[in-house]
Amino acid sequence: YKPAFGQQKGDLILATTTSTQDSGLLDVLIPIFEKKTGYRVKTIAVGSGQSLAMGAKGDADVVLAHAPTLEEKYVADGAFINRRLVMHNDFVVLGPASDPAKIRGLPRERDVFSRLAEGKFPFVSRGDNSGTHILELSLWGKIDFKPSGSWYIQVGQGMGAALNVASERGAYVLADRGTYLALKKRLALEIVYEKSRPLLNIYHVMEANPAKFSKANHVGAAAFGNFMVSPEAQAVIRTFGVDKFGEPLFFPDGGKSEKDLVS
Amino acid sequence: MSAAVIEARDLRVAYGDRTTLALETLTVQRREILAVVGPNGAGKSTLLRILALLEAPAAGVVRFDSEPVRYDSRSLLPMRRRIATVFQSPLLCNTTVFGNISLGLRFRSIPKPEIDKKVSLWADRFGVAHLLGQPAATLSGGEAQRVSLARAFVLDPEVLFLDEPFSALDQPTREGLIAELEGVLRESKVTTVFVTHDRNETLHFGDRVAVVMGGRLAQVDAPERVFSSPVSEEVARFVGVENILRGVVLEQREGIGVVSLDFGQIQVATEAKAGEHVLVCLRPEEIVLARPDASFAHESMRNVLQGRVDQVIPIGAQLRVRMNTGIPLTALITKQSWQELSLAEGQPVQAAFKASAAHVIRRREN
Amino acid sequence: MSAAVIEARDLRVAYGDRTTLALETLTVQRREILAVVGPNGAGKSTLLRILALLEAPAAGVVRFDSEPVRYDSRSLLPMRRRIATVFQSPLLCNTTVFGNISLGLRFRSIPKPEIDKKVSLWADRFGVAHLLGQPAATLSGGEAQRVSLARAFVLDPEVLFLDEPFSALDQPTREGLIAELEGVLRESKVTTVFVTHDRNETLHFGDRVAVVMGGRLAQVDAPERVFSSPVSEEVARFVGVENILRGVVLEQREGIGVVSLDFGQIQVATEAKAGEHVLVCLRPEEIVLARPDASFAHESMRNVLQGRVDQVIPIGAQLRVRMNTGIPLTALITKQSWQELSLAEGQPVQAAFKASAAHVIRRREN
Amino acid sequence: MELIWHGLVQAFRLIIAGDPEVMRITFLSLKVSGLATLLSLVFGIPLGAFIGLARFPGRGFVLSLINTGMALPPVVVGLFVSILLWRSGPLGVLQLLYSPTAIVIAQFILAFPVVTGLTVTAMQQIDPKLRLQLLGLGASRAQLLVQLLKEARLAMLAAVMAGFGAVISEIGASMMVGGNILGYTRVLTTATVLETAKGNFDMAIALSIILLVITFLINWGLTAIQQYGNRR
Amino acid sequence: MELIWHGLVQAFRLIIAGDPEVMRITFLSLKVSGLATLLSLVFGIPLGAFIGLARFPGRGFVLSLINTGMALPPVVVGLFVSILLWRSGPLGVLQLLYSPTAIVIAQFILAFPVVTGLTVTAMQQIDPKLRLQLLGLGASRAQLLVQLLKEARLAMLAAVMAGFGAVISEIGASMMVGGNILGYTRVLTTATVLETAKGNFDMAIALSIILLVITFLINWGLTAIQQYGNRR
Ligand SMILES: Nc1ncnc2c1ncn2[C@@H]1O[C@H](COP(=O)(O)OP(=O)(O)OP(=O)(O)O)[C@@H](O)[C@H]1O
Ligand SMILES: Nc1ncnc2c1ncn2[C@@H]1O[C@H](COP(=O)(O)OP(=O)(O)OP(=O)(O)O)[C@@H](O)[C@H]1O
Ligand SMILES: [Mg+2]
Ligand SMILES: [Mg+2]
Repeated sequence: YKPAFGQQKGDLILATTTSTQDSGLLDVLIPIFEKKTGYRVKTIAVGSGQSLAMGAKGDADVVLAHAPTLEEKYVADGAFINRRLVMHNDFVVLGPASDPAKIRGLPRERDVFSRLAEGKFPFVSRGDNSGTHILELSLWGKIDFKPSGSWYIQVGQGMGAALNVASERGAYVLADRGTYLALKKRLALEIVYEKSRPLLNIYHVMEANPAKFSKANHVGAAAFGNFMVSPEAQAVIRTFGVDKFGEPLFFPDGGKSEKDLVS
Repeated sequence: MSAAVIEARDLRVAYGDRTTLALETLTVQRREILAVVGPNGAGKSTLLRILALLEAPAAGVVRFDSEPVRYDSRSLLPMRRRIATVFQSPLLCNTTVFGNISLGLRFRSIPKPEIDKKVSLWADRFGVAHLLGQPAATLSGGEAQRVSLARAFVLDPEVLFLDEPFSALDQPTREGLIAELEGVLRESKVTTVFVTHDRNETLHFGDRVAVVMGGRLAQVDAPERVFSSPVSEEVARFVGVENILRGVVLEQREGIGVVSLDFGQIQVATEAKAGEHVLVCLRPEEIVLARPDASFAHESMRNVLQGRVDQVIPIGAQLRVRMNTGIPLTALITKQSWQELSLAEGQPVQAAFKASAAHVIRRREN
Repeated sequence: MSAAVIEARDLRVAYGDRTTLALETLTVQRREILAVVGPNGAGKSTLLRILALLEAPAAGVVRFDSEPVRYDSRSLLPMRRRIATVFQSPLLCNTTVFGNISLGLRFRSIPKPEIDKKVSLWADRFGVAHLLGQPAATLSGGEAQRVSLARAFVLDPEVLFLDEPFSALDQPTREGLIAELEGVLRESKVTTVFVTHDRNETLHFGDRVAVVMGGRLAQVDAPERVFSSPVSEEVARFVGVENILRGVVLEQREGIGVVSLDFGQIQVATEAKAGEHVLVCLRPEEIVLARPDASFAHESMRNVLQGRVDQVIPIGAQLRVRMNTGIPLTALITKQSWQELSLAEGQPVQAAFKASAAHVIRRREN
Repeated sequence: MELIWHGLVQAFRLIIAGDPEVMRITFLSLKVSGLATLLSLVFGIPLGAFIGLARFPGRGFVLSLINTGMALPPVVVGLFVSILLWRSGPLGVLQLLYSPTAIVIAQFILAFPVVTGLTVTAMQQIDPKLRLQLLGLGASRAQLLVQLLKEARLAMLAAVMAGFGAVISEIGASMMVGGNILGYTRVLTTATVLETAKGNFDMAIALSIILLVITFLINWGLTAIQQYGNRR
Repeated sequence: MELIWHGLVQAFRLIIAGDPEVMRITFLSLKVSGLATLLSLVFGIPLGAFIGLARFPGRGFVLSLINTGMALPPVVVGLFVSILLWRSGPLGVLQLLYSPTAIVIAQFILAFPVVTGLTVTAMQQIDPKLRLQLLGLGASRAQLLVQLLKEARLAMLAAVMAGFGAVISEIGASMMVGGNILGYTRVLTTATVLETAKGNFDMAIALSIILLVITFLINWGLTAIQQYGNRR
């Protein structure tokens, strides 16, 4: 294998979502990977939308994202190859402890969102095309509702900021469990709805298509993809966060397919 | 004598450890014109800043209208508004000439029509009326100085401080202005303190002269007194006494003393007693020259010295004649008289002066 | 006459639509001292900036050492390094006095020990040696001017431009400096162009005088010539001819013309022909005064006028006597002579002058 | 590169079309940053003039503090202001967090040291003798200050532009204390960041260009004032 | 409020302990921003002096451009530099994106107009006659420039401080073109943002405080130089 012109041996650009970086998981995994393979990983933590867009332009070698619908579209366009399931965690609906909308105990997520829509209870939306935002939109979509108005607060920021706004405003918000656990201390928010299949937050790793982007480091990308689903990485994922939060932040799914998670 | 407008006592100003100014008493009388003269760096501008209440002295008291001045801006402002100051270098603001001249009036919230009237009056008087719209930064040196003068005069102040106000003016303007201003100041009864390096201005303009030397008041007196009877050798040299002779009084009778110099004896009017060391000051214009063979008709010419012409230097319409009569002497003489004498450099000459023409300074010690 | 160091031809400088300078030819000869005089705002400083190669004229050619000057910094620098300029206001840099005086030497990369030596020499000469460590911003007006002079002289230039270089100096220093500098300049053969408002400086210092008026060269001549024979009424007034009489020549024989004035006739030396309109210039010092009953011994005193003393103004050691003799006349006379006349304001007086004492300007028209 | 081109086209289209959302965001940017700049002028100029003209012990230290203030990271300011304004914070009762007022406060804190620091420098550049001359003409303290500011107008307008430039372009603080809430606290810069995060690079470029054009127009006006009458 | 206190304690602990990671990040911040400032001085001072001293048509326009440059939002610069440096971009072959060099480039673009603009103002404040006087003393162009800069040293040091302040505190550009890569391109400001995002507010405050203390020390030194010898 001969590297493409100007390619520096050993540099690998990973575009990923902020949640993996902010949770600290990559701070543990990347050094292991680097030590093992000798690649130097440049982690660019941006929103899912931006990381996929970067990858789709060939500016990232490998992408770790959690926006399955969008990912499938890009894969169909031939931007990525080798899309593999790495892990999941889940989304929760958070609200003020008083739960003015009486969400607690509602059976299905459609009921939750219908209630929020009908009562116009303050709801914070990330509004940034992130995985979380896309999921939220699809949930509104399922009840055929287009949220708007002053109760629907579009913050256009990362998860952490959105949680802060929700907490300050006494609003409901859809968040990934990891970020919530990390910030819980400072938030006046509690989980009011959780553990439902559509709220799963599924992370895939995918490599830039070498046929399309000759300058990309596909060997390194493949190595990273393989590493993420390897037993070693999966073991790290399984225990990550237990010491700090008393429960894991992610659930390893290496080797599984999305359908396996449905059941 | 009228009341003092400004009175300073025991002033001391120091920069670093150098004492720039240290003087005991100086009063400025109402309506007088006080000239301040002295060598460069003597402290004249510093003194002016203190008297104009622009700087607080390190020690001492300044009284304005008999009130001791308190250096807080609330009490200073009303006093300062009765004063106008023209600095040594015309510090103009970066606006038009009109903007500069009207500055003080605007500070005093004078209505616009009145400002326009006053500004055009004084701009005209100082010959800058045609420049009113020009940016001050583009003025010539003399024009700038005129503007800075107009800026002060337009305020119609009670007390006016002028620091070398005419130094950049061309000579005809200067002479014209001085004549005109003297009239204006005397008629409007403005108290004026001005610093100058020009002897004519001092003599012509000042009611009194304060000689500042090395930060001290060396002499305060009427102009003629300062020029004719300086109190010390330094003052004498400064006011242009070119002939200063050191000697000892041999005898003195009825106010006429015989003084022994290195090269002979002269008779001068003095109260100094026999044995006293004295300095004899002779202004060059007091020395009369004659051909070596002439005899002096005037009996009052008690002193006649024989000598030789060293050098003749033209000074305007006059000539400065340097000669050697045992000691070097300098005389001032009109070109006309010189031609009538038909003498030249190197030729012998007689120099004579009256006993009363000399001014004698009694020296404490040798 | 030696070669021209600087030659300017058809210069024109305009600011906005005002033409500030417009002159045909001006040459500065090698080793001469050229005095530039003129009223405020005449364009003297502007002219100096052009001659010193600091400003490009809007039109015209300047030659330096016979080479036409090209206004790009590459060709200007070596020429400018042979020139030193002292501006009208001492523009000192915000550093110490030493830093200022050594500035030009450092620009020329002179070695440090040599800089030290030269600076201390010239600082001493200009009396600022004790100030070398002081920040320039704290200097007095005169001290600053001395520093700016030392800063130029220390460069030992071929050509020196001085714009009113002595205006802030005290009189003794000024007189001393002028005498000393004249020696230095003549001995070191430095070509010097200097602007001044002081008649004595002009007369004493200049080999030639250029009179600038309203942006034009009114007259370029030897100093005595400019003072005694001004080419126009303006120049005459500017150089201090206080008596200018308008008249018509009645007849002229062997160089002596009879001029009819409003109040009578006078005889003056002139080549003007009968019928010509002339201006008769009489310097005040050329007028001799006498008691009304005296008769003039000198046969050459062709003109004797009867009048009355209006005003007596002291000017230094002299008096300016204003009188009315049908037209106003001013005479300059020593205090001594005045005392001997024992006249007073309001009393009748005789004024006389020689036919040769008057300078006649022939007027084109009117 | 063609992204930038797309952005230009997009910007042009947005401006021509007068997209109401973009208009509102632009207007809010101007309002918030203009207000913050104005406040910083009101407080910064007198303080800066005082420090520039007076002599007192500890002056150098104060000056260093102010100059450090010029390097305050917007996110740090955002963080501190957030902490103060949190409901649990000391000023929580005011309910200001995530409001335009909060952005004004944070931006004021950013612009204030810039204006103050540059005013200090501007005042120090003036010949101290001119102050005496103005006092000698009868200027009161306030008149003296105004006249000196006029004299230093070049530097003062630079201070205004630097202060405005610092806040109109700032993101960290607006994001943190404003929350980038659509239709309420979203300004041009936070909108740009959002579009970038969304991967809508051309829209981000379009918004940046609008921001730059507006800033340019304002600076053009100020520069014209600054240079006017400075032709000596 | 007790968060700030925690942050102070934490900052103190980190500095005392000499935490190697924090040390590295701090050092990188200083190196990158120092270099960017230096470059902006090298290019900005001559350009600023030229614009300040020369007269040419379109000067006002150029000045407005530069002043607008002072208000360039860091994220916009980050975005444009990213687009240029993307692998798919025109300078992609240089492989500079997500490297400290990329941050230096972006920060240079930010500091350059600040330094240039303030140099222009500084030069314009100098009496134009002084230029002639210096030329009259035989100054070459370079010597003239140096002497005028010395004369305006107060304003020039303010320019240096403003330029450095603009880049050391900036986040948007460092984040976008540097990528906030641990051990490679993570600087104090991006680390602060990350810690804030992680909810580690005390660590974020600690990092901010380190940044402010360092900036303060540098400004203190520069202010001492600036004020030295300005006691007229
Ligand atoms: N930029 C400008 N715009 C308009 N007028 C100007 C400009 N620069 C100079 N002038 C005018 O040009 C004239 C000549 O100025 P210059 O400095 O040469 O006079 P000067 O003869 O040296 O006078 P002074 O004896 O007062 O020094 C002045 O009237 C001045 O106002
Ligand atoms: N801040 C300062 N530090 C040191 N010396 C100073 C300071 N300010 C003034 N001086 C000195 O004080 C002395 C008096 O200055 P001043 O301006 O009063 O002199 P002056 O009599 O007006 O002289 P000139 O005739 O030259 O105008 C000068 O020698 C000057 O150098
Ligand atoms: Mg003085
Ligand atoms: Mg002049």
